[in-house]
Amino acid sequence: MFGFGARAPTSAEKVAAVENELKVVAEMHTRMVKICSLKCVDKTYREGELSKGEAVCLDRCAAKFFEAHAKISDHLQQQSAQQGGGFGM
Amino acid sequence: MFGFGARAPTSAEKVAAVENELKVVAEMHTRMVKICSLKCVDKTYREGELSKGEAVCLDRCAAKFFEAHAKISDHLQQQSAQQGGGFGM
Amino acid sequence: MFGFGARAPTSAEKVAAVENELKVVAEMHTRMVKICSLKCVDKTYREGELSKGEAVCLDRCAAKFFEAHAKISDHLQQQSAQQGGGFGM
Amino acid sequence: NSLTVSEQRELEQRLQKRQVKEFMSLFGNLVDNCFTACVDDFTSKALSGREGGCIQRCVAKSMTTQTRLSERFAELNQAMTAEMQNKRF
Amino acid sequence: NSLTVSEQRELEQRLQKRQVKEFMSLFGNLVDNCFTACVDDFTSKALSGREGGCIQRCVAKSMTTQTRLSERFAELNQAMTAEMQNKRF
Amino acid sequence: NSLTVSEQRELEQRLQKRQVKEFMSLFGNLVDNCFTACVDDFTSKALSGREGGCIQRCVAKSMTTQTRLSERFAELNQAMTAEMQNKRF
Repeated sequence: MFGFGARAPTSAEKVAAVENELKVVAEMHTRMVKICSLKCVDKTYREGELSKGEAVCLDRCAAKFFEAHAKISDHLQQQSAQQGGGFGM
Repeated sequence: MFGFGARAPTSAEKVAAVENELKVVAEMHTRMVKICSLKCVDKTYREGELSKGEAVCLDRCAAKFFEAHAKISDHLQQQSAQQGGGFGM
Repeated sequence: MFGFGARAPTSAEKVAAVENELKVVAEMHTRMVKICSLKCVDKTYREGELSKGEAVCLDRCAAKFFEAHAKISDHLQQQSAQQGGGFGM
Repeated sequence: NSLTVSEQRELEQRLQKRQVKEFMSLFGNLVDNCFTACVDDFTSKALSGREGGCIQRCVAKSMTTQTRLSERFAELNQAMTAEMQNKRF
Repeated sequence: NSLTVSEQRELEQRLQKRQVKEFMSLFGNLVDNCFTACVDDFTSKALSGREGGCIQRCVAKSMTTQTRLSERFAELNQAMTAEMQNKRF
Repeated sequence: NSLTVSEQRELEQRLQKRQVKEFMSLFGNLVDNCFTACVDDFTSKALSGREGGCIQRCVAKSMTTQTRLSERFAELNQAMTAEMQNKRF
């Protein structure tokens, strides 16, 4: 998907490829923080610290998020393959 | 608004202008998908397929979205003209 | 934090630094408009004008937003210093 | 407004980058929506069968929605462009 | 910190690009908010009179809100900048 | 896939820029969340003691949340990468 065709990649392309990989991971991180905070943390802020229950919820939410992320990635590839690709764009 | 002044546009400017036009359309598309999914699709996901009602709702929502988009664009131009432009920025 | 090290900044760096400062202010502006509209403006749109109450609410919301912004910036710096910086990233 | 061959090649490269970016954001939204809609039980750190099924149906339904809305968008956009051409000439 | 004439020109070009971008995002938010707030009936594919009126009032009210908040922002930002100058010297 | 020294330096510069950007967006989200959760009284233009306390606890709790989730993310990401390596070879 991110191939450079037949020729050797230029310096700029090599740097951009690494940068892009890190960006994908960073976005996944941001997304997980947003969703799991929303799912687990009480928003009244009567306390400034995480309760035991909130902390455990965050840990489990993180694990479920990774599992769901992989699952959705697989589903997407399967369905794209079936529909002949494109996701309608 | 996107004029290049008196001189002929450079190659980079010509490419950027076309790219920009396509970007505006792509953003409108993304926006429509987000809003109409929210308005029409049941979020319990007991079914993996769109119901007849949901499908019809999506079609009508798309049509209304285009109409609203044009309407808002017109209102904005009128009001900007009246207020002497700028929308307060 | 935004220093250029020992050498003199290049032209591109000087322009980027000014641009960045203005961008930070613009983002704060966008954020304030979004939050205070949400807090103060009735979304039924039976009227096309702001009521007296809404207008006063917007003014106070703007003042509180600036105060909260400064407060949060201070808290963040203190806590980052205590935790040895980094906010976990 | 017509582009030379080299300009066209430059444009295509940019559009390809944009497409990768858009696919990424589409995937990200899918993760957001389907995780938010389907995962609500944090008594375990593995997805339950119910949650996994919900995610699968959510992905399938979201892709159908995306495809349907993209078709409507293309039709409506074409109609709008044609109308604007008529007004202009 | 002061810029040369050519740096200033470069900066202005960048700011103009940013302004176009900000106007686009403002317009996009307007479409999001007013469509979401005003359109809820999908038994027809044309906007009803009620929906059209609501959209018109929503645009007008949103623009007044934007203008008012931008005035407050400018005042508060100026006051804050002045205060920071005083602290520094 | 390995980079030369000068490519590495270029990459580091880009990552530093990204980090500044990510910190900005983190700070922005903190302002959004804590203001939205804590400030709801617009009968005055100064933050009340209750609101100020709520914001302080919100910042503290959000930072603990961010740190905890970042730790989980690092662990899970490492495990996932290891698993993908195993599958590949």
